[in-house]
Amino acid sequence: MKVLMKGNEALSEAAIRAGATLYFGYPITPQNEIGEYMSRRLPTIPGGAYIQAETEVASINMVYGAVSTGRRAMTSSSSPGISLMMEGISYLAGAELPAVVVSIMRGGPGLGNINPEQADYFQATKGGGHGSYRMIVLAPASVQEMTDLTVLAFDLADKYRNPAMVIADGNLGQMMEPVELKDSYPNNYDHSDWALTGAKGRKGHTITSIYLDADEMEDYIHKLYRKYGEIERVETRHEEFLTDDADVVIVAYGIVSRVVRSAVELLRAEGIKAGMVRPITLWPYPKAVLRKLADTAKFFLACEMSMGQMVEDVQLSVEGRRPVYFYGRSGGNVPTPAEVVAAVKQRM
Amino acid sequence: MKVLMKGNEALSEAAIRAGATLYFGYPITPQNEIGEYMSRRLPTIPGGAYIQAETEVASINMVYGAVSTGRRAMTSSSSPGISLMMEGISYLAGAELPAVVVSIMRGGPGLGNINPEQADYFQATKGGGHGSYRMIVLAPASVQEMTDLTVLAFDLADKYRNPAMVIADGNLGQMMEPVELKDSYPNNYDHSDWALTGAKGRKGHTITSIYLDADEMEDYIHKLYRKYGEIERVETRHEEFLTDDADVVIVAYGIVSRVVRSAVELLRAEGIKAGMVRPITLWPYPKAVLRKLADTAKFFLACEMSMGQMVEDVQLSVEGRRPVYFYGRSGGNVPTPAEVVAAVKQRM
Amino acid sequence: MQKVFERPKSLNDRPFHYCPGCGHGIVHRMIAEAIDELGLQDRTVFISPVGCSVFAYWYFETDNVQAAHGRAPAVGTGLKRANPDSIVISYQGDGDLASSGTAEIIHAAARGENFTVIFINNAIYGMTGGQMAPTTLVGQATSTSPYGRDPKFAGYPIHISEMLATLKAPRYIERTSLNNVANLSRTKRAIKKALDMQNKGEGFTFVEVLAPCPTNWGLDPNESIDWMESNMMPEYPLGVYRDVKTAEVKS
Amino acid sequence: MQKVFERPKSLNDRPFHYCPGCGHGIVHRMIAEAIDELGLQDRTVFISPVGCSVFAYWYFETDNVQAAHGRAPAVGTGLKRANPDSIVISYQGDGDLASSGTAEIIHAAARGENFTVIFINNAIYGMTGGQMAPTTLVGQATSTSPYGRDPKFAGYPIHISEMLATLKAPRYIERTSLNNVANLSRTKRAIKKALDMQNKGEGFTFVEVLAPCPTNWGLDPNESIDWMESNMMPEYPLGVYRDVKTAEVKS
Amino acid sequence: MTYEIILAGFGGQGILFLGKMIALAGMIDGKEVSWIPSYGPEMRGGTANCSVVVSDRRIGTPVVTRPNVLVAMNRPSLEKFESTMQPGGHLLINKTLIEIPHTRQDIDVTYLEITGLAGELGNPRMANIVALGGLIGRVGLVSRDAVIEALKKELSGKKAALLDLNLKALDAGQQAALLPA
Amino acid sequence: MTYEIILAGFGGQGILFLGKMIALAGMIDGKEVSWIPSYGPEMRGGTANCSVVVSDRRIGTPVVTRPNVLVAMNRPSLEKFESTMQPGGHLLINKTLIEIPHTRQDIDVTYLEITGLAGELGNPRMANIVALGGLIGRVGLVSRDAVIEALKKELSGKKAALLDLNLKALDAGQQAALLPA
Amino acid sequence: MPMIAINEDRCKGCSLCVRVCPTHVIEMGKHLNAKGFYPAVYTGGKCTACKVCALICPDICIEVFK
Amino acid sequence: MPMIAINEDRCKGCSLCVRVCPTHVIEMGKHLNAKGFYPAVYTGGKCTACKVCALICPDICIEVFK
Ligand SMILES: Cc1ncc(C[n+]2csc(CCOP(=O)(O)OP(=O)(O)O)c2C)c(N)n1
Ligand SMILES: Cc1ncc(C[n+]2csc(CCOP(=O)(O)OP(=O)(O)O)c2C)c(N)n1
Ligand code: SF4
Ligand code: SF4
Ligand code: SF4
Ligand code: SF4
Ligand code: SF4
Ligand code: SF4
Ligand SMILES: [Mg+2]
Ligand SMILES: [Mg+2]
Repeated sequence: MKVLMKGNEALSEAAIRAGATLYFGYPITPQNEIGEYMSRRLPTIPGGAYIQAETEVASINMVYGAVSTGRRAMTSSSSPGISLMMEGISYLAGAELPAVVVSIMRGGPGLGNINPEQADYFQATKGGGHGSYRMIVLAPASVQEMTDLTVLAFDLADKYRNPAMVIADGNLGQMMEPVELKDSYPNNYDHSDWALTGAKGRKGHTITSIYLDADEMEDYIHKLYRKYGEIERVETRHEEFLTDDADVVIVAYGIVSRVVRSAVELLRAEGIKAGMVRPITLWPYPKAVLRKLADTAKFFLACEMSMGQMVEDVQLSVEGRRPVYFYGRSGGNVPTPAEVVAAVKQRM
Repeated sequence: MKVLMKGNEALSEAAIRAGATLYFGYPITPQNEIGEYMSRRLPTIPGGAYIQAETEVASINMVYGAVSTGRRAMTSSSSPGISLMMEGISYLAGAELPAVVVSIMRGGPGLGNINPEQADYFQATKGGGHGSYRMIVLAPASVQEMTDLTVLAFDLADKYRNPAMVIADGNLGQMMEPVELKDSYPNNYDHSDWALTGAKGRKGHTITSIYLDADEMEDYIHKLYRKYGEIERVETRHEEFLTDDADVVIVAYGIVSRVVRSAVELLRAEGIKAGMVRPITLWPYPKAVLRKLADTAKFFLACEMSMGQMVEDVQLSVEGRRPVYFYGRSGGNVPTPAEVVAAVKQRM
Repeated sequence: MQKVFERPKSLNDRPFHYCPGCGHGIVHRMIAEAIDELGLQDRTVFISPVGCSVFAYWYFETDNVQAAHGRAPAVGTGLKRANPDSIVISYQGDGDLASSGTAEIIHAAARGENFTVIFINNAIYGMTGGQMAPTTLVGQATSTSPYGRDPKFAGYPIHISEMLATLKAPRYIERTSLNNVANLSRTKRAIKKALDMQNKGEGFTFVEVLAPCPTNWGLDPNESIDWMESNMMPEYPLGVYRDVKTAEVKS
Repeated sequence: MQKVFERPKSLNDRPFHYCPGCGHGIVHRMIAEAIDELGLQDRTVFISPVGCSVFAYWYFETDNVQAAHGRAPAVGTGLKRANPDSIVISYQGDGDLASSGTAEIIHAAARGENFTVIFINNAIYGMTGGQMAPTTLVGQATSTSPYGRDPKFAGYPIHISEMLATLKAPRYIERTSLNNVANLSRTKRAIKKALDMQNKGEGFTFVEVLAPCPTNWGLDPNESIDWMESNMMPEYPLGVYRDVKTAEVKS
Repeated sequence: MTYEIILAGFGGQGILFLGKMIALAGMIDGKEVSWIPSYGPEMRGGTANCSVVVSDRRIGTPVVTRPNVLVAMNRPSLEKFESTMQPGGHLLINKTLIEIPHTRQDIDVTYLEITGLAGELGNPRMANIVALGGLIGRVGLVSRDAVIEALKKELSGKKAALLDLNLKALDAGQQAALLPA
Repeated sequence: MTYEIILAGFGGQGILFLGKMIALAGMIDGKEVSWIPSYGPEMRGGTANCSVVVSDRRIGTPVVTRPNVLVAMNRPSLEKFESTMQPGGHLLINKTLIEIPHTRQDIDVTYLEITGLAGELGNPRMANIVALGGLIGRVGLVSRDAVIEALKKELSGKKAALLDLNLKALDAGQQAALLPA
Repeated sequence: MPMIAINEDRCKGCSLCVRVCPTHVIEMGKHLNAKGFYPAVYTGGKCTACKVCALICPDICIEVFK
Repeated sequence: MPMIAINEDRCKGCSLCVRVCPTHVIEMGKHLNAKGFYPAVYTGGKCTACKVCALICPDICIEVFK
């Protein structure tokens, strides 16, 4: 049965139904509904806990501790708060811990504003934290996906023992749409070979990210990168819309993809063969799809609510075989279908 | 007159002679000599202060305050500590403040180790912090450059009212080489139209990074990006070595560029026309140079002490016109000339 | 006829953006009066925090800087070390100071930074819509303690003035309230004294002000004052927690 | 003939990597003994901090986790909330706990997290080569206070036990020292008591141990004990700063 | 058909609830719907508005910038949003609190004593439901049945006692809107 | 010619200072030089080593992985680094503290009572300078004059009193190295 | 004669001045101001210029005269 | 007869056991151990098995017997 829910709340409920009954976070707009929802629900669930952390630095490290036990746990924040988690995210990746971080992006840099933006793409996908590591990044485009991809984030995190992020702009967090939730989502990952549950009848487990020796560290990093390679092969997700015969491929994720879909329809109505690729995983990025479309498309347009971040991944995918253009809005402005249409026509 | 100095100490002395007599930082290997040097020197200089901050989060915000007065100030750290500065760096960019951050990279992710790596490239150049912003990033390759580029970092920071980072691996911080220092470096930037010196005989100045209104914020971001465009046009720096006739262009920065230089010589001795491009500014990146060399070179090899980060900028520069390969070492291992030679030959 | 009370000149004429009955406006005015009375306007750098008072810089006719959430004391350290002649005021809420900026306030106090912190304790996160703060009372319902603050999950309120008083460097620490005329006067006196001490180079000065947030308490301004008196003031005893001259400490 | 003192079984046989005369080894052994005596080995999760004891997990035959610098109390919060049956020990140095992790320790204590913190106060940053810590004494020379800690730049030492004792939730706070036999015994007793209280669900327990770092003090191990007695112990009074049962607090 | 709706007024006038009821009713009608508040910094300023889209087709952005339905519950709302309306759109004005006239000639305007009618029902806080009645009476963007179902859903449990009053308010609004202005 | 040198021993044997003196002397000789300590985690373990490069040409990496000059001041150092040496390289062994023999046949080896000679001079902490004498006596990688100038530079001010003893240690090492083994 | 002047346009109707005035010469108005609040009004009379209304007014709406 | 056994290979020569032994039956050795330290040695005799040497030994080198 569909219910009408806010993105932030639907996401929270989905996390709970996926077994994430431990939440650690610090308030920040536009994602406060997540913490508020959790603070209402979790104290009523056996074993559940909502802990309001003292800072975002503490939040992510509480998650580090909680998921070390093998249980599901999450945190959420928005841009400045996510920046404060960069050390912790690097530690999670370095210690191979399956945590889920929800990022509801707002305007930046600095204090910026609380309007929606998509300007934390680089931070999420390239390594806002230190060291060579990768985080799985999922980008919902509807309230329904706020729930589905959150559940998927927990599953992928558990499957690969890797942090996963659900990233959305403030609109997706704040808006209501009809959404269908399952009563519960399976959570059958066996963590008994590494989780910290007390060394009863077994040798102690250790969770760490230090490797003093250069060769040992290098081997470990290579092991991580084999895992990342596997994730790239198996877990890349995207959606295509009218790309089969497209001369113009517009690439957009999250809320912008919805605008672009409207724009594609308008362009088609005018006889312009436009199509859209929507990356669902921002890392791993659907490079192969774009590369293939470069065989037939005349040009690409990356459309973002930033000054141009994902456009680099489009360029890296297309490898110079077709022009890649960029159209973006910032500060909380959402591109309109008409703007996108104009941006396409201007490049024709 | 040349003196033999450690990279970390030479950099510190250069900063002082460039007028940066305010240092705020927190200990972390392999850059402790910077704080230690500053703690010896600054208390003896009028108006100088060494403040050991409680955390790296505090360090960067102390710098934020200090440079708000128009004076020169700096902080330094290494990978996990730099991660903790991401929010602050985004604020510095958002408030257009001329701060210098020194990053002496070590092994990651997580606690990693204290060996040299170059795996914080993405974080420095793409936006480890939130929002659309850019930081000037300078990469020395010798102790001499640890001083010269530090002075340059202060100048560029002042000229553009933008944070600038000097980024080096642990080797460059720890090694001694002969270095020539000037007695002092000019520091003639006029900040009187914005600096916080007390509103005597003028209206108050305000330093902030909030713009509530979407359009206002967007205008402001566009203003920042016009500045960034100017920096890209005017301040991109690189060094070339035997690229004129090069079939193989190896791209490397920092300590690795020295290894690659040796490798190029070995390759030339074997009759292979190799050359090197060394980006000195990592942002802005010397894209045009690489793009031009793609006219003549057969392929490119990015060589880094990471799992492949700068290689993306090489790819973005070359735009698919030639193959771009990658050779990297991690965990504290430094590639040897022989390895680089082998890596080149393997791709021929 | 003579005007015996008017707007201080360190405040411009812009109307405050605060809710009706909010404590921020009252304290802003007092700070401005103290600046005026001590003649500090053209040396003052005012630090706006992240919180409802993030835009305090809209009002103060001084130099202004906006600091990241919780970091005002670090920013103040930088400002003051770079320009010891300036008068630095770090204005912070309880989320900003007692949660996000715990390390920064404690270490600035421990170092004895020569600036003044005005701490607006309204037992809640105003700006973000009424979440629990470290100073929220046990049993107090907020948007993240909907069943009332439960010590099992959220522990007990932190007493910042008492905590800072365990440090040696601070010179002056007082907790006051905005609930009645006597305490309003005490608050004003405390702020002025703190700024005066800073001006004389005494060191770290700190004034905690218990203040109402009618909007997020879900009360009207009048009820808020009552609630403050019957709930906040018993938990947070008013008074001077430190008052020493540098000379006394040195000896 | 009977062995009356031997290696506790919660420690494996690996030799410690610490310098001669370092306090970490002594306290590791005591913790292991307490774990053994209370029968907690197979429920214990030991948190290694960033500091010389970053590799404490090399030794403890329990579950282990290594936490980011200063974040052990946050990690401990996550561990314990996720698994309330576990026994969580957050082992931290003074740089880790009193500087980097100021906010984390204070808020874990304020929430009354039911775990035990062992705080090794050696008044210096051991691992990174002897920089000044928040607990460094006035006048003490370190690699970042080469002229001796000067209150003008670096303020005064922070007294963590006293500071945490301003909070309501902590159940047990004691400061001990490793300087002589009586204090060694007291330290051991305190650690055991803290773990026992945790096991009984009492809440937050905290043992601060004054410990020598001969290497970075530039003294031999013997001189270090003397220095501890004549300099550290006067600054940091030993004793129990809190000892209440939950029942007492509730009433 | 796609209704792109902006509902605007003071904080406390129940604007967000009004929006949610429209969206919920649209959902019950089998339409695609979205709702989003303006969660901006106006919070402290005491104004509130939200965007609702009700459509037969997949919805692009939920943020309405050019509404074809506008409910102005107070004067600042009218001043702020009237000019952004699509030609041919519907504007519902709370005549009780807005003393100035509309200015656009290319739209369909309904003046309703929204707050007044709510006051007559004994509870000025019912204004939002009166407005909802007005909307279905005049614009018909969602069905009356669906609205009633939506109200029943939301006003359950402790709030069930309020249902009757809400239905009365709905009727009052709907009937008033059907009268010639 | 490029000397790629590893100096290794216990902490406290003055290894880093020895390296610095070689680099400084090389600089005075007009050579390209670099010095880098192994700043790794061994810190707590009590071992210390550093890499020094003295060359006629621009120096690539300062980290020496295949030395052509090795000074082993204690047994663990010999065991750790001997195998990494380039064929034809020079190995200087502190015979006083190392009771095992070298194993490589393709290198040039000098056994010297480094700590012993320093002890004879009344200060075992002079071992590093004895080793430096040994190096210039046997390998000649930097000039004696340059070394003396370097020592004078470093041992100025309060440390000037130590210069004499250092020069004696240098001589002792140099002469001993010139004797047939 | 002592008196106060209330800037009604700026008043947010919090009524704190009414709460504290010892002589009860302020009351809440019955008309909305431009901001949508019912502003305080000075009823005249026994004002003593004690200033406490001004001291508590969060929006600095009150000037006091003597 | 009470006595102690010192694991000399593990001893780091810190001498803290010597400092605390009330009966002075431990002294520092004159030979280096494999780690390069001069280890403590039990001189035999009046040990009372009071255990304080073991309590302070940072490297758990001492076992006590009774
Ligand atoms: C790093 C970071 N975390 C969180 C926020 C969101 N935030 C803004 S204001 C605030 C709390 C404000 O509460 P308080 O300091 O008590 O001030 P008040 O509004 O009550 O005056 C928070 C958590 C932020 N802007 N930055
Ligand atoms: C974020 C971060 N900052 C700094 C460091 C560097 N660091 C490692 S250990 C340490 C201090 C250790 O001192 P203390 O906690 O007193 O432990 P001790 O070594 O004295 O036992 C520091 C600053 C780090 N690893 N991570
Ligand atoms: S929310 Fe509270 S603190 Fe913020 S302006 Fe309103 S009353 Fe004041
Ligand atoms: S440096 Fe100090 S704290 Fe670290 S192991 Fe050595 S003595 Fe112990
Ligand atoms: S000045 Fe005093 S008497 Fe006059 S109105 Fe104000 S509070 Fe009342
Ligand atoms: S105190 Fe000020 S704002 Fe409040 S009612 Fe009185 S005049 Fe109006
Ligand atoms: S047990 Fe007691 S008496 Fe025996 S050696 Fe140890 S300290 Fe001395
Ligand atoms: S206390 Fe232990 S390590 Fe120290 S000298 Fe005695 S036996 Fe050796
Ligand atoms: Mg508050
Ligand atoms: Mg320490």
